[in-house]
Amino acid sequence: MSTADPQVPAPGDPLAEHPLLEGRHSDRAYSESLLAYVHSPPGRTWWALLGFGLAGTAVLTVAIGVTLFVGVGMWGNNIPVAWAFGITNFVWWIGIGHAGTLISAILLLFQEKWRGSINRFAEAMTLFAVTCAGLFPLLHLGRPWKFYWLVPYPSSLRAWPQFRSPLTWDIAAVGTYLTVSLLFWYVGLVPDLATARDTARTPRARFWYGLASLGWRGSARHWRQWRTGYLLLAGLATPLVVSVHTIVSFDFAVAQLPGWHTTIFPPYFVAGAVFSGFALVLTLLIPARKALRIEHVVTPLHLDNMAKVLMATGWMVAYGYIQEHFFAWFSANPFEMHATQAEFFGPYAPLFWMQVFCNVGVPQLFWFPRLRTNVVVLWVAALLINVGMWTERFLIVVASLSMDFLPSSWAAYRPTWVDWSLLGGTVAFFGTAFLLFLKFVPPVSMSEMKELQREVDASLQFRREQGTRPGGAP
Amino acid sequence: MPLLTDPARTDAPDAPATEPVRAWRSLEEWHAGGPGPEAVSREHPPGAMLPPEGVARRTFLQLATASLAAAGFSGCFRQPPEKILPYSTPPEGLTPGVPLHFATGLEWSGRTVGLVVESHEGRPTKVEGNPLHPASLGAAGVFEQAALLGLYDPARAKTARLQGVEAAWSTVRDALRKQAERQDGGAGLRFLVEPTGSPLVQALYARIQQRFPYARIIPCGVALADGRREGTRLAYGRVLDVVHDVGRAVVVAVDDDFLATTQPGHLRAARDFVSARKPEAMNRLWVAESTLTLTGGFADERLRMRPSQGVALMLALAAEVGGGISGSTGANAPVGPVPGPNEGGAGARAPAAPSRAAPAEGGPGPRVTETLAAKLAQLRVPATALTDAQRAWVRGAARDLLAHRGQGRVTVGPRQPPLVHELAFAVDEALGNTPRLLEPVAFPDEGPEALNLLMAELFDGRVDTLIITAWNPAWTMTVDSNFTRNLERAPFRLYHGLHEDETAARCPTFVPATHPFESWRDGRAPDGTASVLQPLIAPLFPGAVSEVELLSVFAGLESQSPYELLKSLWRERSGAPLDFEARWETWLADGVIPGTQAPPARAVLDEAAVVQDALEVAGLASLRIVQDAPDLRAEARASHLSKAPEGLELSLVLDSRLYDGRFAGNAWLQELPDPVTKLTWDNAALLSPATARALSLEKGDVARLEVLGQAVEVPVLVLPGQPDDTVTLALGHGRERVGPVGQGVGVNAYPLRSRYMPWGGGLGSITRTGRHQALALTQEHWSMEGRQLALQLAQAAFRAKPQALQPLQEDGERLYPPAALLKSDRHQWAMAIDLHRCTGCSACMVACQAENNVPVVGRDGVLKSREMHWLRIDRYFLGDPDDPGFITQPVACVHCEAAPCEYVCPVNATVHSDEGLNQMVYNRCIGTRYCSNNCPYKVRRFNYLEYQQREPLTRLRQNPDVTVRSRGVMEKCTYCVQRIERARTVARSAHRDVREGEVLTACQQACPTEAITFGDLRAPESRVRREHEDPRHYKLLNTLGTRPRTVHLVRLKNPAPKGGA
Amino acid sequence: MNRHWVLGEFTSSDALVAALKALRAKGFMQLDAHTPFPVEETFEALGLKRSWLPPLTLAAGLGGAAFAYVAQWFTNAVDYPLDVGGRPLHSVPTNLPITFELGVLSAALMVFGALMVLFGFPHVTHPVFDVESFRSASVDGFWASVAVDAEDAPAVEAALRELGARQVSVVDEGAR
Amino acid sequence: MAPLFRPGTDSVLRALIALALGVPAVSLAGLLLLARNPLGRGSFAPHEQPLPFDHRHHVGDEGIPCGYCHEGAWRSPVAGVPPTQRCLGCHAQVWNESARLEPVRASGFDGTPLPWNRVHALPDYVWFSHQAHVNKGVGCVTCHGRVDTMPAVQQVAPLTMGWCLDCHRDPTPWLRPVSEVANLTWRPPGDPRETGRAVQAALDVNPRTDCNTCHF
Repeated sequence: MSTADPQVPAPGDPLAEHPLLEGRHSDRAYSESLLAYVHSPPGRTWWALLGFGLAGTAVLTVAIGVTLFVGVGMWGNNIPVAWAFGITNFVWWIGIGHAGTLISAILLLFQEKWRGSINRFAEAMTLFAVTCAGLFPLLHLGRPWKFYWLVPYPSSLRAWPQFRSPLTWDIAAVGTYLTVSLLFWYVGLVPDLATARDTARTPRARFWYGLASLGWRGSARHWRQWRTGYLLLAGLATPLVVSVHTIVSFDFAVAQLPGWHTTIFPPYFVAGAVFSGFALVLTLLIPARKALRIEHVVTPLHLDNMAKVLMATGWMVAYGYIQEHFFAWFSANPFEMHATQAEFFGPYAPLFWMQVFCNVGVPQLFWFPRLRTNVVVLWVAALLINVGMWTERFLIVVASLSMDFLPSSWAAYRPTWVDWSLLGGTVAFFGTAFLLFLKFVPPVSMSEMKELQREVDASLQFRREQGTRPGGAP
Repeated sequence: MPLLTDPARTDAPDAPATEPVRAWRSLEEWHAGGPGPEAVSREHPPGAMLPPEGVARRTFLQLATASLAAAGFSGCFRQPPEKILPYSTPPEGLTPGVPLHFATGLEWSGRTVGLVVESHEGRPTKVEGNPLHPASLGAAGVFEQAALLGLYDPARAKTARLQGVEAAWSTVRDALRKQAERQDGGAGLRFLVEPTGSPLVQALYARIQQRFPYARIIPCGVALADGRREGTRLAYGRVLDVVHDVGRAVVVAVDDDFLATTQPGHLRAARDFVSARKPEAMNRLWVAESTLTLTGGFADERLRMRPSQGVALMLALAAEVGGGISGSTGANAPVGPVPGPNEGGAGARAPAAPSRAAPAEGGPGPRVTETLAAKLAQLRVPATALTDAQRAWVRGAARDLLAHRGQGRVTVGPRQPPLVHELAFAVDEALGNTPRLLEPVAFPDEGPEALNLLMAELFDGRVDTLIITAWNPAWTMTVDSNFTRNLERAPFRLYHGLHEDETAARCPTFVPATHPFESWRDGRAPDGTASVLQPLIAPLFPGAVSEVELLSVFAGLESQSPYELLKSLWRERSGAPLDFEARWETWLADGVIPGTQAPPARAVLDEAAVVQDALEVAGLASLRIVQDAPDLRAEARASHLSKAPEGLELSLVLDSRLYDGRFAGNAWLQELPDPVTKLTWDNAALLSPATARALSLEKGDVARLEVLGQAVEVPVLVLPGQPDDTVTLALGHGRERVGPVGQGVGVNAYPLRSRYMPWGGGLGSITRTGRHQALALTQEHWSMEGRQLALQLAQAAFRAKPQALQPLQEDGERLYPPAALLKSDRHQWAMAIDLHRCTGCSACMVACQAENNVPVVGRDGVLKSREMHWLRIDRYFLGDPDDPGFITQPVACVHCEAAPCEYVCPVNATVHSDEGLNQMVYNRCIGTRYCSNNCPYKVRRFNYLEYQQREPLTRLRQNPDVTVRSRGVMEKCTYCVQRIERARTVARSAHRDVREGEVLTACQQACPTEAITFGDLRAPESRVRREHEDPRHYKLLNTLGTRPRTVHLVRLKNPAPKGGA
Repeated sequence: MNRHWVLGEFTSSDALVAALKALRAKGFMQLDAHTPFPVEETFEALGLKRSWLPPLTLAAGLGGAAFAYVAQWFTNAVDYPLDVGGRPLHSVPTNLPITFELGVLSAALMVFGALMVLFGFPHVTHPVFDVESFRSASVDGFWASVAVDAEDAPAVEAALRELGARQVSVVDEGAR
Repeated sequence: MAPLFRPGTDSVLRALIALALGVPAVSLAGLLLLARNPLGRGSFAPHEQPLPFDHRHHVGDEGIPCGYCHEGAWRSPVAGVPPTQRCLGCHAQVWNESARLEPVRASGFDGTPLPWNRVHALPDYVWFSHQAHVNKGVGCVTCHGRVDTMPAVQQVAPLTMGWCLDCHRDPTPWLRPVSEVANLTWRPPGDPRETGRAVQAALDVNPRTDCNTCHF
């Protein structure tokens, strides 16, 4: 073990100004610091927040009940605007999920070390977000109790689903996405659950973590298989995450509605998804790292990187906007052109400009390194981006529908209390789930932290030897 | 075949005819709580009454708490236990499952429209036109069709009252008998009735008059304030009927909306007019009107005028025409007052002295023409009375009329004062366009003045017994007649009505009326043709009594049933031939009694009087409009009662959907959009954009209208094409006692109506209340945004370049292999909608609603834009927003061959049939609504909530051939596939194929102008094929490559050549 | 004769790796290491062979994809062919998304299932858990384990001690 | 020290996992099977009727043809149930005293319908026309079974959409000459398909499988 002080960075150390890990910690220190919150009774704030969350979830259940028993007519939807809040929320939640998979899978493949501290948050977020998303396609059906007709099963009707419809693709995509995310998350979690088991202070905790960790004993044989399996899952999740939002975007791109019928949607949706996802990760991570006192593993470096991702994806989204409207004009298609014009100056114009501000304007803050690490700025910006991205989806769905080909059937859409309750309710449910996650699950992968520490030590060791060698770096 | 006989009695003459009564026992027993709902819900093919999935749904609701999936499964295995209730004795000629069609008819405002009603196991389910009837020619209007819903209206009155206490009809009848035994010759006996053309009822009146010489029978009803009626009296010396024969080369309509659903005989008028408007040889329509109407939308030259300008306009027209005629005789030396400098054409072409007339071919003898023309030519209109535009219009119209002597028609709306009509007749006579006059068909033929007398009598307590059979006078009477208060002074007042309405509330004695489809009667078409109106069903509420039954008590004929009375009446009318029974059967089956048209009236125009009246008015310094005056001499008296409207002017109209309010309880009509404003469930004060701007009022602002101390607060609707400074408001809304449907919907405009201004006049004031009210419009956006959707071309332009439509006719390129549909050996159903023939009357919408069990969604539903009409009529304005034209375009599912809705449905709930139908499978639909999103025509409708009414009574009406859709299911036009399949079953069972004309869609059938064509595109001779190949056809949104099976044909216009004559 | 596990805890991964190498040299074959995080060196030290997971996953993925495609083709083009908007009954592009998704799904399930089977999970009653101090194996202890017959246990203990194990303990499988 | 878990816990866990996976699978399969067999369909269950009308006697012994009572089948979508008067046509003479027939006489006299229980119930969103089938050579027995052997009529065919489709896709094995439609005991001479093809050609039978054939 190296005993040298890592705070004295060797020259040319890429991690110089923002270290990946703050301070040198022993393996046991990691276990204790990262499990501290799990093993200690929750504080007052936690309970308060949970209270809020549960209250919101109650509202959600009421709204769901009303939707199921009275009918989807309790929503504000109409003809022409047959899809509205429901699908907007669906797309928004699904998009948010994408950050998790991106961080945990893609960054893993790219060997980005900084993912280790945040991937568990992100993945948990993915799970809850996709769960929320999954609600809406079911609820928005006219006859939800017939949902199983979307699945090909040998029925006595001899009738099958119609696989040209993007909705059947959705089922497959979202289902797969949820399952794979869950497996990926759990596989990564097992070793840490073992740690939780072994550091548990009460027999009860020990028992449950014992069950959850399935008898993990850190055997080298297991580690070897585990690592392969984890990589494989990452490898599968990576194209999956791209495919999911692509398919979601097909819901619109495949239709011929002006404002939907465009080829830019798949990349534009994926970028937007990552964009909103990272925004939400930041929204949650910034308070969480303080509350959990884990700044030593979630360092300014992580915030800085995420801010950069935000800016990058923000630009991709901006490019999407430009493309969309440029081609509307370039196509010289009167319907497309009118749709664009309506977006700029029509009844929904204020929303449109707000969206442009949130999704294109705000990320430009992150040109300034100082702002990238300023938690307050970062947090507010992230919030704005979340709002902006929801607005974007709302505009795509509703604004396009409300003005299509025959002016005679144009009509506006007004959300009802049920619409709002479902949106707010899912947010509350998401929050509740996240609180429980913080309380019961190691928030950061300890095994990875330890491994990472070992690597950092090694690299410093190596560099120091270089530095001391005569004729080395000045 | 033998048909229904008097339902109330089983001892009716011909035995077999009594069967349906027994058939209906089950239903009556059901009313009595016997075994019933099953009786009606079974005994016909499946798909009738229970909602599809209804069971699955309820099961779901029970089990949902347990688990959604489980519930989904349960319910779909077993059908719930059901009963079959066969007839005890089968009605003759009825095979369960096969609908019967009965010829009958419906009378309102004294005129009858012949109808054919479809009946399933004794339940009338659909009203269609009677092709043999002159007033229908196979078409049925909105009122006739919607009347069916009124039959099954749960809010109908059920029990009789005698002096405030519930009583059986028999008790009331005894009381009436006592009344009838009076010895005073009926001095205090008065009947308040609606004018009727029914020979039977008229015979009963005569009989009553015989028994009670001093009794009086007084007509009542909004439509009585009819300038045309008075006009005939002034012009021809006695009241005559005028037949709207608008099938002429030139039609000049002054404030006359002859296509309006509210005009008796509009079905025939529409057919005549459109038939004379062949695209290759078009007639020309000149319309000057005081609000935007369907007729105005059809006009080639439309002019906005204030209601009060009718007189001036007609004077000018008369002068022009007169001048034209006598001018053409080459006379010179103008006589009479010299035209003022700023007087337009009226003076420009100087009138000629009476001289030898040029014999106008087809016209009457030279004498009339020449002298009359000369006299007319002397008429003058003060410069201030007309704008230049109006003068120009007058000149043009006159030129056109002169160019087509004997083939023109000048027609004036009933809301215009008598003088205008009088002059119109004169002009027509002068031009040789002999007006078609008949001896009055309806009785009593007195005008509103009779009412004034009755009011006086009531006030003096000279009336002891008042029998009211007219519809709801307490509602329709003008406020200043004090009817409601005077009514109280009649000790015995009986109201005979369908509902416990506002009048019933004021009449201690009440007798529930039978619905027209429940009772025997007869009636006469506008042209006098008589027909027997037979009942379709025994009274649903046993207490109900028909008008004939009621009157026969006073006529002392109650021993005979209406059926017997009717039959004996016609036996003697037809001279009691030996083969009477046979004839009778034929009349019943045909719905027409041949050879009963009224002969043309022998009437000669009283030129002197006409010209005298005209000069009097024209001579007056300022024009004053006096309506509802028996003669012009009354003008002086009237003039200070109604001030000549300067400033804002109020124009009251009959509602295109509720008429005078009698249909306010009818959900179909309440939800039917007004053809022009697209307003449902409400009425609104119509303002022109300019006026609205001036008053700083906007759509939905509630304004307060005041006239002579009376005020109503009503939301404003800005209507392009409305004349400036004119507020148009529909009567008939805001009913107070009408049952759940119409209760307090809209605003009651009757308070603004007075005896001397029955159709409005000067508007005291209009002020904003600051309140706002959302208006349930089915079409918010009025412009086509420059898109080529509803097309209208000038005839000349089209003739010059018929291939101009090419780009709208071809289908877009397609990546997929071409659909082999048209090559297949199956039928290929298709539709064509000719905008050139579509007047926008909306009969098709009601027909569709009735045929396909389309639910209503109520005012809130429309406000949420969730209306369910499968067939909608889009209305777009063209040109100058202040003075636009407008065009109506019926749009239903166009059954695209490459349907965008189909490939997005995840469960194959909407797919294509081998006959080119875009099929909608309700029971497969799970309600993703993706199909609607991807439908560029937005013709799909979604059951956002449980819209279907499930009361047993309303279920009776539903078409058993069409699935009743439940909540959460998408629906849309099916090309009436149930009719196709019916026809196919019959044809194929006879081992042949369906023939051209065997399948009529409901909309096609109802259309008065035959604007909708349906048939097999592959049949070489089919009309639909011809229209699909017509150079006027185009495919809506064809650039999207949807390949619609329904094509539209452009509307042509025939504007007058601009500039010189 | 039931088998025993001799467990020795080392303070660092390097020490553990060294010990494992030594033990192998001594000819103990049934070795294993228990570490709080994957330590590559131990893998070589134990001479572990290539994993079978990748080929399995590939097979599962392809299988799932094939099934998905065939199912779509059969249901829409063969079993109940319907004219849907004039589109071809069998069109490759529209079938791809589901094909791909199901491929991924089955592959992922295979990975998880295979791991569980290979690990023999759930297996919460493994004898090593009887050693209280073994709890450090998931925290900061680096353990070597040798499975031997009862009589060889003492020898192994000795070996571990001399290799510098912080503590050594023996578990008897049949103890419970 | 106390071991973390009692021995055997693993087995319990595995059993639980097996259940978690197995139960849904099995129950789904169960439902699919249920939908396919008489138990779920409610066929082969004799229906109680308001009076003991016995087809065995009327059709079997007396040899009354189907069309005598259910004449609607030939000219209407619904086969129909005979009006009471038709029962009385015979039963005014025979068994006119029988107590069992009291309801019939009652119905005949006061005109109240006899409340029969429906045996073959299709959902309301299905349009089925007897006329179309009977006139195209589909025998009564094909769907209703040997009614002449049933004391109380029961449903023998599954009446599922799949079952309908089977015949609509390939009707030949089920067709018979129109003359034999009402014949419950008729057997095709030789290969049913041969006969079927002949009938199909003669009557121009080509059933459709488009949704609108039955659903609208």
